[in-house]
Amino acid sequence: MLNTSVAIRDIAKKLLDEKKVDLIIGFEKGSVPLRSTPCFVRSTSEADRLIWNVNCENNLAKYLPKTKERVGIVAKGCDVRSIIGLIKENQVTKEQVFIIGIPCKGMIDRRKIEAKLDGKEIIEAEEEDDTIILKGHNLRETIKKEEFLHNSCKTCTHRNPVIYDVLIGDKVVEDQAVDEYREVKEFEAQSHDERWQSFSDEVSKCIRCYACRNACPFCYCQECFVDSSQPQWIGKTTNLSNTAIFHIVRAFHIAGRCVDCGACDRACPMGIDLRRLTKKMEMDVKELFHYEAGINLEDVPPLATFNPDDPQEFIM
Amino acid sequence: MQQPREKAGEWEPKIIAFLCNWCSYAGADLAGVSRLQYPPNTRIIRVPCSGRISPLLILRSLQHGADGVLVSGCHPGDCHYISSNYVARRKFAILNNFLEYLGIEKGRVQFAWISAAEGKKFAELVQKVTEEVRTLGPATRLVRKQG
Amino acid sequence: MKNPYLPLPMRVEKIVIETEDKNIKTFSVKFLNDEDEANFNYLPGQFAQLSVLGEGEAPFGIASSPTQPGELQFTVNKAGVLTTALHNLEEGEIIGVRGPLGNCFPLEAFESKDTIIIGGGFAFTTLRSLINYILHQENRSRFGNVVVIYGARSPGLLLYKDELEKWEVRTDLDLHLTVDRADKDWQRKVGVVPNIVKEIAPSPENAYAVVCGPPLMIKFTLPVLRDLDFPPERIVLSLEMKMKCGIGMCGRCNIGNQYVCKDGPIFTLAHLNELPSEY
Amino acid sequence: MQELEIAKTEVVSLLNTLIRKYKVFAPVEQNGFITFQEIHSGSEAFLDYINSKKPPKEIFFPQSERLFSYNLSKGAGWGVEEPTLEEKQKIIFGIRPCDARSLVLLDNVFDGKLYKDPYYTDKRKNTTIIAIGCNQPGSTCFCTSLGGSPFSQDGSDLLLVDIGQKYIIQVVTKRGEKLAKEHNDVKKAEEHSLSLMRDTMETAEALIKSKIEVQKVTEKLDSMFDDPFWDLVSEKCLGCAICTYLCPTCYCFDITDEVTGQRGERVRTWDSCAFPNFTLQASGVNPRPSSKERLRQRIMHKFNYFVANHGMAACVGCGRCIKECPVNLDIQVILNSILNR
Repeated sequence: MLNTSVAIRDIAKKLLDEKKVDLIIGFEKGSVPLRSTPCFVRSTSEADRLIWNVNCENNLAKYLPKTKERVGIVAKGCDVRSIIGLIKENQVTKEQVFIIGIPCKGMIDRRKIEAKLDGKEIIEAEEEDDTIILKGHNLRETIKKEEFLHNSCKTCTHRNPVIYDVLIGDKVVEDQAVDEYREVKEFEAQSHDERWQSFSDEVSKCIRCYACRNACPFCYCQECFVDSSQPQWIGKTTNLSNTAIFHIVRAFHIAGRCVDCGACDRACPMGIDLRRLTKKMEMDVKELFHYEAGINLEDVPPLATFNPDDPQEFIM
Repeated sequence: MQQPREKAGEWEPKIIAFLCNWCSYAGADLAGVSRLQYPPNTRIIRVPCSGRISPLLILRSLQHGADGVLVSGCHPGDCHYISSNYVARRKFAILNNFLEYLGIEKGRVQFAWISAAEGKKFAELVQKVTEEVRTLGPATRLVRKQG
Repeated sequence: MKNPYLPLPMRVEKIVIETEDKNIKTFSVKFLNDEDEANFNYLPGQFAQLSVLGEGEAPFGIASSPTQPGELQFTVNKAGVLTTALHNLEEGEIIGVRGPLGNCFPLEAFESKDTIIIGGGFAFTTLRSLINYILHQENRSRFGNVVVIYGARSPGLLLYKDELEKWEVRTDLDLHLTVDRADKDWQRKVGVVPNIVKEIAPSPENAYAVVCGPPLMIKFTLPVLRDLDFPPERIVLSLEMKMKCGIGMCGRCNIGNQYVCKDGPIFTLAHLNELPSEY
Repeated sequence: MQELEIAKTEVVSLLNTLIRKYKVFAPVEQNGFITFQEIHSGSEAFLDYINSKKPPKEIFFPQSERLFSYNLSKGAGWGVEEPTLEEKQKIIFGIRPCDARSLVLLDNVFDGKLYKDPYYTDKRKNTTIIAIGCNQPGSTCFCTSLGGSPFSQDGSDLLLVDIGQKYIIQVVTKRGEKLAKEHNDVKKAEEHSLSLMRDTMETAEALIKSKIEVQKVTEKLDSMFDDPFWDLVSEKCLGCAICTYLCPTCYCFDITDEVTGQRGERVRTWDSCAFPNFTLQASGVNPRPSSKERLRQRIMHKFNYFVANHGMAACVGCGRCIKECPVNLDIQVILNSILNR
């Protein structure tokens, strides 16, 4: 990880020195254990703040739409897929972005770790190869990274950036065996009533903070439907109908665009299982229209096009 | 439009039908002109094209108390705007699956292609949708309750 | 304890279309309950929240003067949800009113001083209230000269045209009307408000200037007043911000630590100069 | 000050007695985190926690609250129906001292000199606050920088200190005293217990390492409105409302109408200075158009404007915003950077 950090700093300095970019977006050390935080570097003297570790979970592609600067961006597999989507949607140009691609073995879910600690708090965390050493009051524990990955990382099938301008480190082996839609299928196997109950339980936790929306690289609308007053599509209260429709439409809006980076899921302070919604969208788009988002720059986004032979059994 | 007869205590389904201007609305018109009988439970909203139907319109109908929603446009290949119903079809496919996935009862939201010549099909369709929604009972999921 | 969120019912007695683009209407409203009317004591510069049930609520300066008891008037430009709902009303319908809210023009300070009233566009509403208040026979003698400079983009966009005509012939009021673009019948001044202020050059001696209008007008009028040597303590402005509660709680209308709804909407320029320029 | 004590084994039965007479809110574990909820049995209370996910402010200032309702049917006239405000007496048991303190801050706003918010003040008036001091402050806690402490009594009627087998009950108000005296299990504190309490308090206070000179922050902010600092610090902000919604002292709200059929209600809902719509005017003008102005407003409001208006900062150092920010935009880091400018 240290080598990766050094390599990121070197390339950042080089890009800034040669004036190939105005800005590097990467990560720096966070203020609390198991956190890294987005970092904006505009001069070589600041470049040494850049780091890489298993806590670089944010999808930095979020910061690309509307940017005027030429940006060097540190990007994992999922982040690169988001960047591809944004380029296709004309939110940023290919020429404007210099992708510093990083093959990724998955990021750590600190909430999963915390849940294991029985209320004990982590004061310090050290990363060592495949393990993390946790220290705190009455706490000293070594945990295996792979047991505490984010859910989106556990089902990831594109750990390696699919495009990049420079790749740091060696490519990692992609998980070919994973059934990324297992949970969706399990959910589908339940009855209507069970599904509705479970969905309403999830969304009734929602506090309408819109962190899921704001963390998503594809939520860049000038005015979101929830904010529109003419017409006001849904009310501002947290009653179930309002929150349910918010989450349905949010998921619908990223159908065919979502790359399952998991940013929404991680951002949610209330622990709503948002991937249960987005993963279904992703699965259906794949099954019905044979499209996978963010894999290349050429394919036309599935909901912006059609095939005369698209399935229509559901239409009378 | 004739109001559904609501006898005291007897529930009648309320169905919102979004019909495209060029085919389905004309189909409904033909059903009327041809004096075909069909249940009076649908409230028709004419839209320029099935491509205009945003999922928000459907969800908002359900939020405000529609027991069922019917969306209908021109048959594939017949769209007045050349290909909008093809694009809409993709949206509908995703939405249809998604609502069912979340536990909205199958049949609350239905889709159809009705041409201007299909007055009979329209009447039969409304008959069918009304009966299906009636069997499902009053909508409760997604309905906004005060409190 | 009185619930400050409850609107009081008022009947719309009269609706007047003010401008040729029909985008501005004046609503005359009367309280349904005498008790509510008796409790509604306001002064020029204050505002109220108007409610259309089912649509919401929005703040409007009170355009009538307390010297005209029996009704309240609000002049409303159609822009958003609530103003559109108001414009769709018919005479006889009931709306809700909450207020009076905010502070008023510093009337005591204006006494025995000259008042230079500078207004532009549809922001003239509370200025009209102020003018009618000063002109009232019981009040007029307490105030010095009154100069009014009022401009709109075109003659058809001036508000309160009947009243303006009456004011024009009065001798205890010096009225200057101007438009950015004249039509063939326009006999008065042509030019933007700041230029007319410069041309008329009112004396700052023993005088207050009251400025109310679109942001650009204010931006260019303030330097003119400064050049005329009006001290910031004697330049009075009325501000607009998005508001919801109107009672200093909901948190959105602040400029620095001052809430426009509660501490304003009337501020002196001297006071505003101490605050962040976030408005 | 009067000090009483109660054996920990008696707490559940104490709560059960209280539940018979009052509506009792206590921390409960749900969905993997702690929230304050009405409990119907003393055993539901979960007292071994650092702090709740959502602050208990929502008991007084719920996220959605009906101000009044109305009937839109033709012929209903002016169909406004005033809400009834009287409520059963409430107890909040087990609130943290920082959150109890936040209520004192909120009182400044909702129970002001000029206007009183009846919805808030009514609930406040009817509620007794029983706090539990923090023997084990969280890693993101910085209450001592804000004039609080793990055992601050501000805002509480009774403050409990955990001394192992027992709780010391510090009586803060008359109302608290009355409540405590209603119960036989509550006894006068023994001298030995009091000495244990003093040790516990001292140890816990020493655990809070972070110390920010907030008064200096306030002074610095006086001249920082136009500082380019805000451009830099706001760059990573996502503009969500986690920090404000989970803040025990943030109180901004929106008022909207919601209509279903012929029934409507005017509702108050939490709103946030982080949202563009918060200040967007119908004309299209927005005095706070980007995250820079919005983040500046949050910090300025908490550490400068509120101090000017009410003599204290609108932050109690609970650390929730630090824990939950999706991009780790840490308010302590912001405050320290302000001091370093």
